[in-house]
Amino acid sequence: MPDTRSTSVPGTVRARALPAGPGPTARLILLLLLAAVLVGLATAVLSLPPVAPGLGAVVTEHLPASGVEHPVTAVLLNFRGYDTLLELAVLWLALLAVWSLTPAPLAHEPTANPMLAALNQLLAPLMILVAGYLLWNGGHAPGGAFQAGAVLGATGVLLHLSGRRLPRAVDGWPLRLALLLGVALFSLIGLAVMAGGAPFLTYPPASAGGLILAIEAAATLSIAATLAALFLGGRP
Amino acid sequence: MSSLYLALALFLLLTLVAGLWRVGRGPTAADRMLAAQLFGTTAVAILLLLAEAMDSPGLRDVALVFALLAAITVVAFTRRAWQPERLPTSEPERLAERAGGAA
Amino acid sequence: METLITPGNDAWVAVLNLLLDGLLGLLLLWLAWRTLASADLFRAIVLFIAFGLVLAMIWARLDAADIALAEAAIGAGVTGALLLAALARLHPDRPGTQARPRGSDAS
Amino acid sequence: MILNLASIALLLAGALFFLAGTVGLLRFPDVYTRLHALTKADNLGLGMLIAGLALQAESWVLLGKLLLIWLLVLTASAAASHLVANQALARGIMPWRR
Repeated sequence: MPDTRSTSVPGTVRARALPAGPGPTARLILLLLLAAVLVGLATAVLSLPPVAPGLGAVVTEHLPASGVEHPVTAVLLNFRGYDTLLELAVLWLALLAVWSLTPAPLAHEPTANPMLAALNQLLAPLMILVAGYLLWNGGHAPGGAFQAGAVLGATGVLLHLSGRRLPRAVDGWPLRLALLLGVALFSLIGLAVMAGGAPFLTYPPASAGGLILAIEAAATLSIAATLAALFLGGRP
Repeated sequence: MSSLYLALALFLLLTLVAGLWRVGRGPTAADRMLAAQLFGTTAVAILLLLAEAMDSPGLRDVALVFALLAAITVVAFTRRAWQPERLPTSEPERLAERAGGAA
Repeated sequence: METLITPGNDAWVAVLNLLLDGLLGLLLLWLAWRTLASADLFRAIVLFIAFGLVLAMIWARLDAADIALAEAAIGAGVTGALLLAALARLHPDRPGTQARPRGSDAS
Repeated sequence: MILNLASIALLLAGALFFLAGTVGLLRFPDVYTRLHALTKADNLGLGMLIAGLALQAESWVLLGKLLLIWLLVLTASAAASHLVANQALARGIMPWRR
């Protein structure tokens, strides 16, 4: 498609004049290197055994002990709980990085729009409902904390875009608490099971279902708060 | 029936590919954005067809999420990136904006 | 009924699956290339949004509904809006986008 | 059998409207006319497709979910086209005249 003349549009940054590209010899070498990588990748993929000896069988075998019925959730929240905990922490570090760069921009929202207000009234409750549905679904079908958190975070983005602002009382420590809740509850439960003699994050099978749901609910709130706060573009 | 669903999904994917031309062509930012919005609707249709063809009900939830969040990008676009206060700064931009009516 | 639309079901389904997956894969690569190569940032964002859509469909084709769901929610709801807002902040000449002067607000 | 044929007819008609929507996106002369491709053709196409799928639905829950998806897409594109048309007018893009 693209014509490179780029009739650039508002809201775009035009590239400065690019330096001249590589010469013909460099191009040829580049092409050969890329071809070598392609051949290497192709042989690697083609030499894979047709049925990969993955960990699927092990997961299925231990599924009853995990407290949930959906294998993906079992792996994410139980068998490989560490990974998910650290993922939550990574999201949180990203927000810290943004906050350390700049304070949030002053909120001069363009004029209020009645249509947007109506859209909000219709969509926001539905989005919260769907987030709850996805969270609940995680136990037995595709869904879970990240998906629910992203939908809930998108609700925050939509509300922010239509001019709703966090009340002054909430954007201090209550916001920080919401951001921390997921990691905090996850680690606390992980540590609490150690009191019973089990290793970190190894839930007793009898209560695993409830614990996972609690962790997921907290993580959903934290992920939503983090994503919405990232959208603010700075420390509130 | 399954092959009909797959054939329709393939057909819709082809219309999506054709729509990409508008993303490249513009001329205004809104044209590109509209094309993306249209892709969203097409993707919802494709996912619903695939859910039926592959007998995988989870894909309907993916379509539901797409449908639910479809408005947000356009709201962000009109409220942030495409505001009238900022006048087009260069000649080609002004031309493109005016030509939006006559191209 | 089945045979009315689909003579030789299995062969058809196999061909259609191959075409669908092949087209999706090529489309994803092409979109990735255009997104990275585009000098116009706004166009790159729109192409990236389309990339997210195609990626979600590919996860769907791989029967990974969980990841398709995450990609749909993040890609459609947050990333596009985030990139557009970031693009708007690259132009500090517009009212409403300046960063608050440091220290003006102690909260 | 009749249900099946009706479903197939609806699915095919839906696909046809999607094609019309894409042709509109490519061929219409300006932003305002291209909005029609987004709001009319594609939404009708999706509606027909969903009706076609709904005829095959096994449960009421599924039927409700399909209907909800359609209504959400309708809402989203109505809002989108209003916002875009409004902003385009505010920026001074003239509607196309022959």
